Amino acid sequence: MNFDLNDEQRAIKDTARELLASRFKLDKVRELAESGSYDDAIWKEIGGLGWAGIAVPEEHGGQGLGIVELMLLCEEVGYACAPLPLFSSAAAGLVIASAGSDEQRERWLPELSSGQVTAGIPATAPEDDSVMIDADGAAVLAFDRGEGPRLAEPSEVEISGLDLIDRTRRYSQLSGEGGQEIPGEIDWALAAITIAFAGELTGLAQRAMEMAVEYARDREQFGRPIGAYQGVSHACAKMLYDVEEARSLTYYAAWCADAQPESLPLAASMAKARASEAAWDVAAASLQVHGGIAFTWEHDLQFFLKRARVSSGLYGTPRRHRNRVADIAGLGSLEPATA
Amino acid sequence: MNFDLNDEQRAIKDTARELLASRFKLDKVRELAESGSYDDAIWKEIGGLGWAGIAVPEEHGGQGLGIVELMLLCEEVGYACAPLPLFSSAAAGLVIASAGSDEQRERWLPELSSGQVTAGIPATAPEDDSVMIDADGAAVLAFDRGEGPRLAEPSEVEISGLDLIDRTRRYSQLSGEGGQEIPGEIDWALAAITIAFAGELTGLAQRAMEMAVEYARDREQFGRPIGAYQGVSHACAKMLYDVEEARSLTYYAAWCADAQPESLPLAASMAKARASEAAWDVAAASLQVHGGIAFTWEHDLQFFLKRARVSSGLYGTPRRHRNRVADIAGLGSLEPATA
Amino acid sequence: MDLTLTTSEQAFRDEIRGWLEQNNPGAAPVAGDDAEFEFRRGWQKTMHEAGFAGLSWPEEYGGRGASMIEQSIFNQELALSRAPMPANVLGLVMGGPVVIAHGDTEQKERYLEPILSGEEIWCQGFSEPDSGSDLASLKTRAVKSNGGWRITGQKVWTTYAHEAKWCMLLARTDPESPKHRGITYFIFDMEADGVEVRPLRQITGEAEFNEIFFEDAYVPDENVVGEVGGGWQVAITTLMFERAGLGAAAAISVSNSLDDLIALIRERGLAEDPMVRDRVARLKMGVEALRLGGMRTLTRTMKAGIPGPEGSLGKWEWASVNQELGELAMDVLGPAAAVDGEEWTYRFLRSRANSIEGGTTEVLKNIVAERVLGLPKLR
Amino acid sequence: MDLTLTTSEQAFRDEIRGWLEQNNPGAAPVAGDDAEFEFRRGWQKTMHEAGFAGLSWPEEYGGRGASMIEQSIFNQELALSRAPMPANVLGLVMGGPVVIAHGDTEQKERYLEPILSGEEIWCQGFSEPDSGSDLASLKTRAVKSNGGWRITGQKVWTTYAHEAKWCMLLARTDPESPKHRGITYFIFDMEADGVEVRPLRQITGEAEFNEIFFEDAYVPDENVVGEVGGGWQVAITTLMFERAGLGAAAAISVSNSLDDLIALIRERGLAEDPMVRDRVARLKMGVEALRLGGMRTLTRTMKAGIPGPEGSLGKWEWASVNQELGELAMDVLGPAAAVDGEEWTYRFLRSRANSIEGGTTEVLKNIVAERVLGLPKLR
Repeated sequence: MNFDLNDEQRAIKDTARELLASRFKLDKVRELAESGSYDDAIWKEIGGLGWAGIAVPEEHGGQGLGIVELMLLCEEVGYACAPLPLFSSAAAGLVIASAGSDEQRERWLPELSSGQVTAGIPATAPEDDSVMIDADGAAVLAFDRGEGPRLAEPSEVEISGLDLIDRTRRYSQLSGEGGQEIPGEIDWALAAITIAFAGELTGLAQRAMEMAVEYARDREQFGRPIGAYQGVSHACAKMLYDVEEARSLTYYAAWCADAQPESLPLAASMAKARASEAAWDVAAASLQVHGGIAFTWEHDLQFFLKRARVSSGLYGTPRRHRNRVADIAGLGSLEPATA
Repeated sequence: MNFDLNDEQRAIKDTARELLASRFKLDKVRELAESGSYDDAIWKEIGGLGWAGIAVPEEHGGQGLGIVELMLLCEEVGYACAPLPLFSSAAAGLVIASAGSDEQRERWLPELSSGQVTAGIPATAPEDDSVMIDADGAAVLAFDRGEGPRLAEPSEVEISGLDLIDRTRRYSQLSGEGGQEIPGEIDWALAAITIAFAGELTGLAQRAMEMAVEYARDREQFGRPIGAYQGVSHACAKMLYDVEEARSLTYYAAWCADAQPESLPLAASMAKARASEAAWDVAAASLQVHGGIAFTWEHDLQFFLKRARVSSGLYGTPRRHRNRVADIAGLGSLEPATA
Repeated sequence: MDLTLTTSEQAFRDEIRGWLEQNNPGAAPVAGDDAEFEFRRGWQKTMHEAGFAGLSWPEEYGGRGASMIEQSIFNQELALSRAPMPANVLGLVMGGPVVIAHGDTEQKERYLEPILSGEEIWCQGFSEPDSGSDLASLKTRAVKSNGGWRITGQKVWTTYAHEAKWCMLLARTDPESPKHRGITYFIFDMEADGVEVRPLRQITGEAEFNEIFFEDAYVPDENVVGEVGGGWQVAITTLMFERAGLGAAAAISVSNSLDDLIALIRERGLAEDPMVRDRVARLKMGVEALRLGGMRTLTRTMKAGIPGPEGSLGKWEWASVNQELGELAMDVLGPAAAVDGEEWTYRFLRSRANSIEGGTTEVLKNIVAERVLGLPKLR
Repeated sequence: MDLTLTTSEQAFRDEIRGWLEQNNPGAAPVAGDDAEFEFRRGWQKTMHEAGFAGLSWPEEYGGRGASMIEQSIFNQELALSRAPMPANVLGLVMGGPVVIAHGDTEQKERYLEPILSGEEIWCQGFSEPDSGSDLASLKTRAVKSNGGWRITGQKVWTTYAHEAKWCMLLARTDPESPKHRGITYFIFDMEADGVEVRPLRQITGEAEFNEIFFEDAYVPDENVVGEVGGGWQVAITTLMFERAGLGAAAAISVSNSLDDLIALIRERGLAEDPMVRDRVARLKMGVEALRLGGMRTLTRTMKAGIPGPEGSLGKWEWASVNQELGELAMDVLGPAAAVDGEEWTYRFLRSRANSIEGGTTEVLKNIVAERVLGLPKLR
């Protein structure tokens, strides 16, 4: 039993942290958010490292690693608040690798895994207005409009942009039912995607906490750093509580996806529910610790706050996942809640 | 518009505070709680002042005042944590006065109003195991076992004692359907009773808060009074927030019972839901401020804590009342929730 | 205890209500800041002509000498009717009352009438980037010069600075004194040289506030309110008026929002969802507690003559209810809800500042603990 | 990252599990403190004979030299099987390890074996009425006297004091030194003259704890552990072992409680109540986060050699989950639920102390803020 990253995992995480920090300084994040775009050159570089295919089998051009490794990359993307189509491309890759036909795999996995193309992927159930991530500009879309999973090229469906408050990612809505069926079973892939997304939320929470802690150390009021007041320091301690719970459940869920599938449904729902709440609660509390300054457009916390809020509702709201947790924990199933 | 007690109401409240403080020093409360009994001599004195009949019309031997005045007395009973059959006798009096037959009024109201006899009254809906207050030792019982309101003498039904953690009041369960019908409409009386009970909860919360504040001023740790730490002082501030919300809603509801019946159903449910939560939250937070000392049997906070917890579930749980608030606030009715 | 209006209060309310039915201009056009502001200036002119601007000011200063209750009824009716705020709200609520309380005769003659008419807009220059909750640590300097003072420094969170003629300005006139004593309160002319106003965009995308930069900007001695070095007391009065004056309207506005949210919930078919119901009930109770607490505070203030520290509870409560309301709205609207620029999205994001602006919730808790509960102050 | 047990860990778990199936004595009889205690002493004897008492102690001291993981597996299996705690839990978890870490050869020879066998029970004399969170402010005095020390003072919150032979006692040997430096750690003989134990009844009605009064009670020099004046460091070690040793079992116990509660909810027909479901899900997530956080802490501790301040998060989390669990149970049972002496009532009331005992939640938040997050300490 060893609940810590192994050396390879640690290296993946550290490298991602470092690379993303240098490519996505917060000024860069701001520039991309304000223009609502991604930086193709950075994607070419990062995509070329094979991050999107990290959990895709080697025979399909991937790195053949697991959901733990993918989740770690997503955590770092969240930590950097990076505008980057990594998650969506990796998610589509997981769907195709685990449920696509041989033809679909051959057609898409090598290009997706090596970052030569990007993919769009739905972030909500069809009944929730089908929010798609990164459909705009993608080479291929994996989606399910209630008639089973499908794969389509953008020309085969209709995409309309959606301007959510989170401008660090591209959202849109899809209509039409073009393309071709994905023949396999996608439950595992959906759970794995949810966990990778929980990783991103954990990273957002971690960074929003670090920003609060740093500010609380520096900012003085009434002759003391504000972090010396329990009103602030206890709020920061609660952030760590939230972040660490989110991380424990998310890492565990990722490990279940790789090694203990019988625990996956419960673990994935716990991870997503907890990480969603942690990301929003920590970001909101971080704003409170900062005070007025973080309410200004010129402050960078807003990107984390808004991405946390939008992301918390995607891939199942926290309440919907908790309803599922109650089911698996022994209370039986009940029609999913709606708000 | 004047949202403050008038001189007479202020005098009633102050007199009650003073009298109860002298008769129910906390040692006395402890003695009665440990023996699970009431002090007949004190009841004879207080009953003789006509408190139980404060809201009963003068023609029936009452004082002809209102629910505001009754609620104030109950608030002070809560503040004193007094083991006293006041509430139950007053509540039965309200039911009989507003819904009893002429015969029932003549038979019971003068004796109840002057404290010569006491009454028992149900504190839960029949489907919740019919917890009765003060049935043991009462001259008359007002109850509703699902077949409409009735009035019975103790010999006409069966009473079995119930040892709840709150030992400052006598609880029991009732079976049988003896006695005679109460012919009138009891909705107003039930709302008024609920509000008087919310008054008691507000008084419990007020006292539990004062105990915490006093302790926080005196107790030193790490070279300061603990009340100088925001971890403690902000918790105390939150107690005041809770107490004042409970008081605003409870006073308003009592006034509605007297002067604005069209607002009564909403006001009564808001008062009871808020005061229930305030009493428990404040008592629990007060225990935390006190630390280990208040977890000992020899400390008096336990009486407030336990009475708050038990009382919060009587006359409708907070959640049930909130369900009703949602209904009246515009969401329509829904089968009451159960936990 | 009597929560009904007296006959005269009721007559007053009916008068206001009738007048509003005839004169309410409706929501301001969302045509950018300036157009909206001019719309509100016109609205204030209408109010003033009807004698409703500065209602509670003494008659000798152009007011109507209304009681606190009447002022409160007026504010409530205004909010209930969802009429816009008058353009010069800061002059009416803070600037004028401070001049009446602390100003000299010349100042009263000079400043009061144009506040009422909306001709001269006022803004407030208190907060600075480094002095947030710790207002008295402000650093903007005023140096004696030639029958007046030269101001250098920076202010932040200033509403209407770009529209204002006058700024209620706190500056440090004596850097040697203890921090609360070296501060002076000026009425500063925003048309003076050496002043620059920059809009301060918020996370909502809106620029509701501004920064003001002062560079050796001149203000004559006659524009000092109260004593030189006595500005802290004047500032305290201002803040007291702020909390009392803006509180009632804010409470009604959250009540209006809850009504909107209930309508939205029904529209979305969520009225039977037990968790939504429970959250709505909590909000309803919060809104009612806020309304009733406001009435209690008003009663107490009328007896004591001045608002007490209990008002801090109301501000805290308001922020908390408004934030919970915003969160429920977002949950009700669902995952695709957070559309940039939509009304609910705006309210939701805007509410995050409620626990910071006008006293952070942490500072309010300190006030409640120390000044209401008598707990020891942390030294 | 590998959360499965290794082959040898799995073999070890199977061994324990098999042994427990054969030997678990079941719940202790609720026949009053003494009978229950003797039952647990017998149970410890059984454990000891099988070589499971002091599992992680070095073999030379009668242990099995088990790894932290093995010790943790053992604790978990014990809790999962709902077997009672061994009688001498404080000796096993704190007293013995402290003697091993800080004691001299004679002390090791004298004290360790009777701890394992349960022959000599240990209790802990740290807390005092006036020194709760601020443990180092303790006032119990030790005055040098005749080859030893005379102890005068009062201790509270002492479990098993009436059954104990030895007390881990902190007393002030040098009132002149700074408060952390004048403290010495004694192994005090509870049979000595001048010691009185009084049961301390709690709000649950139970007397789980005691007060100890010392009146000029003698303890010889040879019973000092570590240096005279060096007791604070020894105490810190003790508390570290306490948090690490009792944490895992406590986490399983709350998990067991949740299983009981889920059964109760089904029995009461409340499994479809959306609000109950939501609260159960939160509890399930809390219980799982606690279990997983414990595994992460264990991994970290094995690398670092000693437990870090992160353990404070787990303690805080445990108290919070356990209290919420108690509240849900009471809500599920309904208005007539709070029956005095019932199991759920007891758990509910008992849980209120969880956020106080072994470090208040406020102190734990300070530790997290200062020692994990590096925020400045309040001076």
